[in-house]
Amino acid sequence: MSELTINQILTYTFYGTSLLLIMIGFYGVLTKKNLIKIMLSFSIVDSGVNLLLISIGYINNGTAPIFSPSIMEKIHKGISVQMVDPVPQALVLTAIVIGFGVTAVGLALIVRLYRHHNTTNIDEIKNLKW
Amino acid sequence: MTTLLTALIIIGALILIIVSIYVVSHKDLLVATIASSIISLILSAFYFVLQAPDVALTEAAIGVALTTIIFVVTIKNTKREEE
Amino acid sequence: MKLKGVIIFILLAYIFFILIGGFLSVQFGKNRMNVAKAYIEKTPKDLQVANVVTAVVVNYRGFDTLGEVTVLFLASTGLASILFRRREIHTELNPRRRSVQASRIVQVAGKALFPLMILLGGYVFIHGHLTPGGGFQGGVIIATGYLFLLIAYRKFAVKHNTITWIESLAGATFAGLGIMGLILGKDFLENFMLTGKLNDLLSGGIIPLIYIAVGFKVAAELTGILDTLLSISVDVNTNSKNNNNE
Amino acid sequence: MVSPIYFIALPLLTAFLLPLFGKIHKSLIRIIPGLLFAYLAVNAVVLLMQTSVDKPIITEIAGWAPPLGINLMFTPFSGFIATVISLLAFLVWAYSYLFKKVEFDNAVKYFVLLMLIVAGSIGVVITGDIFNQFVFLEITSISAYSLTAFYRGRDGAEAAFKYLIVGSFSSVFILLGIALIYGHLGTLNMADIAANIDKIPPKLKVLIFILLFVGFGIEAEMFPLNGWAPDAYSQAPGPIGSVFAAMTSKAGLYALIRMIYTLFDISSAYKTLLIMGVITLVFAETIALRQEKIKRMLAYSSIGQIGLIMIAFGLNTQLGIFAGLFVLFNHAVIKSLLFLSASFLVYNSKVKYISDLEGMGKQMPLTALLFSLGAFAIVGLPPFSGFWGKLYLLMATANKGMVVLLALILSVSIVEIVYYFRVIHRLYFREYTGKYQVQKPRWNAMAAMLILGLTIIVVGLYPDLITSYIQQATDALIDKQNYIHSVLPNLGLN
Repeated sequence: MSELTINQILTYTFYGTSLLLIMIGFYGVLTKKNLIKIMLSFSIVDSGVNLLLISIGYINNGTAPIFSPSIMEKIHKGISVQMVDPVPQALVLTAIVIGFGVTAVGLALIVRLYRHHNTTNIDEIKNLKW
Repeated sequence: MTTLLTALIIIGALILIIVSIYVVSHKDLLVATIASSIISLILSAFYFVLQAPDVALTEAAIGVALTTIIFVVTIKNTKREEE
Repeated sequence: MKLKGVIIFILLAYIFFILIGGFLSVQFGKNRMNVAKAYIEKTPKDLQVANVVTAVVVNYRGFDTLGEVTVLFLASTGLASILFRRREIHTELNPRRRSVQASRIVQVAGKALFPLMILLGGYVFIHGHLTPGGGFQGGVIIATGYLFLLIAYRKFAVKHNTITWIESLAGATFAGLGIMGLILGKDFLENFMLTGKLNDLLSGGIIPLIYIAVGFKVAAELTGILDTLLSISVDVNTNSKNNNNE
Repeated sequence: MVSPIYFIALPLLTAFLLPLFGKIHKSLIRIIPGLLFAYLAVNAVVLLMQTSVDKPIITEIAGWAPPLGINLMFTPFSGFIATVISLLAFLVWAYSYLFKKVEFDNAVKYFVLLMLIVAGSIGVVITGDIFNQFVFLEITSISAYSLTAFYRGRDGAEAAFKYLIVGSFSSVFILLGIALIYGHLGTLNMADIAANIDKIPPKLKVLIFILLFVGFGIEAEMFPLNGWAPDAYSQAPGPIGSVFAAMTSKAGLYALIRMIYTLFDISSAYKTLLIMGVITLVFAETIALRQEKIKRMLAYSSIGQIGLIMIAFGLNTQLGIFAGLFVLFNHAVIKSLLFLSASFLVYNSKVKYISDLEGMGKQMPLTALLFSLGAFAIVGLPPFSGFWGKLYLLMATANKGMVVLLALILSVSIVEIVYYFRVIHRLYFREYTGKYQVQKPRWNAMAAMLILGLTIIVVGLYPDLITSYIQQATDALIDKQNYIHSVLPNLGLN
């Protein structure tokens, strides 16, 4: 297969998969009644967003953005080295940690709600009006 | 990327989508949680292919291990079945 | 209820097609680096850091990382404030945890793996500026090591005093190194030390120092979160009785 | 020793070290945050006096010039909002200094969360980098979740969980928008984005705009994305209600306004903001009329005020922005006073119905007086500061020739008068039932409320005290080119 078609396929695979993950997650969040299931769905959404960001940063035939000794050797020999975009990777590192923080707080809230109402079903926890 | 790698990526993507649908639809929360750690595992491989080893390491450590553990602990303290 | 699911499905499919139309305009695999090009050029020259991602995370966008560490700190503080009311509960051992004994295999494996995990974690965050990985990854690995002990030995309890000290001091080191730059007449978080030589362990100025502080903080924070979560039952049971007031 | 960086660096440093200070002496936990907030307030006021429209204060971080490094922007506009936030933060601290309901160990967490929510809100306002803004928005929201669930005796966990779900949606939308922007422009600096926004195809620009508008709109409590707000306001500890009204919603609003005025140049964006503002206003005020619980009523009234601010900024005229900033200032000050005094009026009632404060006017004369002062001010009666905000807003709508809108704002004001006066009627003209014990505010809480009340009266009598700052802020927001050029002075060269 030529380079161009492969690129086309990869475009659809990566963008399509990550957006599908986001939509599947959203579907779970909006239709599921179980609180833990809702948090699980959100973690799928987060994964989708992260994959999307990383795919945006990829550059064809790029190497990881690390000037390791072997790469420095290549540079000294005059071979040009193309590195992938490091910024989305830094952003995703931040996003993963933030996602973990939110998940932890959400799960703690679920435990407290369960002790209070003895259920994890969102329909049975309705002391407050929406 | 080579043709072989592309084929592997497509297979991985398919598994990813199937597993995520399974996670959203399965009634047993513990099983769903374990399945969701598979998502992180495949994603971590994807990050490696996309030349992001730092992110791959983070996803493997946080997504596969820690997130799964806090979910399991929460399920242990609440109900396992979704009704 | 079925109807609601169908409507949501159609709505999400619509959003999906709009979004994928938007993202297809961002060509996959094309080199369109703008700011990033400067990062890749400057990092080995000006900062002597081999891992560009580390340079971006700790230096160029170090402010984000300070925020990120704060998010973890918030998560552990928030978790404790959501789950606990009184302080004594921390030290009290959870009866449910005590009653179940882990098998001998888990105990031996835990004991054997724990030092290895600590070593691995330490290695990862000390070499954060040279190899993939860094403070976050190393911190998570160390926290996982503690998790083994927490699971294997029911009587094992993390000393909360120690955790508080580590997380406070490590966080203060991060912010303090930043303010140090201001005191020395430079910018916040600007490097004020010798940068050394590329690919040496002692290179990159304050970047490895900050990443080590991040590593300690993340490890302490996550261990605290895990310990809090693993010992919930006591507190919430005693408190839930007088909670139903409405 | 003043710099915008201290708004972020010092609260974070103090928050990290606060548990250790507690080990030295317990009272340090309450005193040190106060010192910090006092310093932040001084810092903000001094900086606001230094900054001017043509020379905003720009702080580079880590020694890299803006498109490379993150920068902080203290313009008269962002500075004005940051100053309002930091002054109110000090008052909120003073109010909760001797908080009886918070014991020692919880006091550490309470003050840590308070410091971080303040630092996060100010961070959203003064940062010049869009991803950094997202990080600060997350800091603000995570502390808000924890603070909402702070009391265990209430349904705080439920409110916090709703807030968390909605907040997670907002962060996903913002991240998707940022991903699209980065994919096209390769930069995250706001000035850089604003300068190059035309490189994005128009259709895509609209998509990014919608994503960010929804994301920030959730944080700004825009209808219909504000279902979480009344629950969070009513379940959080008393002073946190005023934190939500005066700080977190302002941070979301700022992000929305900065995006519309600086990042994008879509002409229909202003109209969208205007229409959403009208819907938010009408919806919130009608629902407020039907509320039976005092804090929910105040929360809906707060959302209505945010609708007013959105209308003012949606007019896209100089007078409109001026009016919007005046209303924003009023809303922050007056709503804080209302929340703080109301939480003492219904202190011992669990459910906090409006009927629970019957006859409290005679039991707690000063607190009730302050509450009525706030109520008079917020509906826009003449001698108070609320009057000027509404007057400027009406002038701005009249200037644009929108007579229908003018009539609408006037009639909504009447609705406001109805439900606030209903409360005041109960306060003064009903007999005290004795069902709930009276909880007199301590001196520190009283002082905080008196300062707020005094501000309302003084600004009402001498509005010129703040109009020059608001005028500068207005000019700074309109002058987009100046914003870009002061961040990126070499833009023309490459």
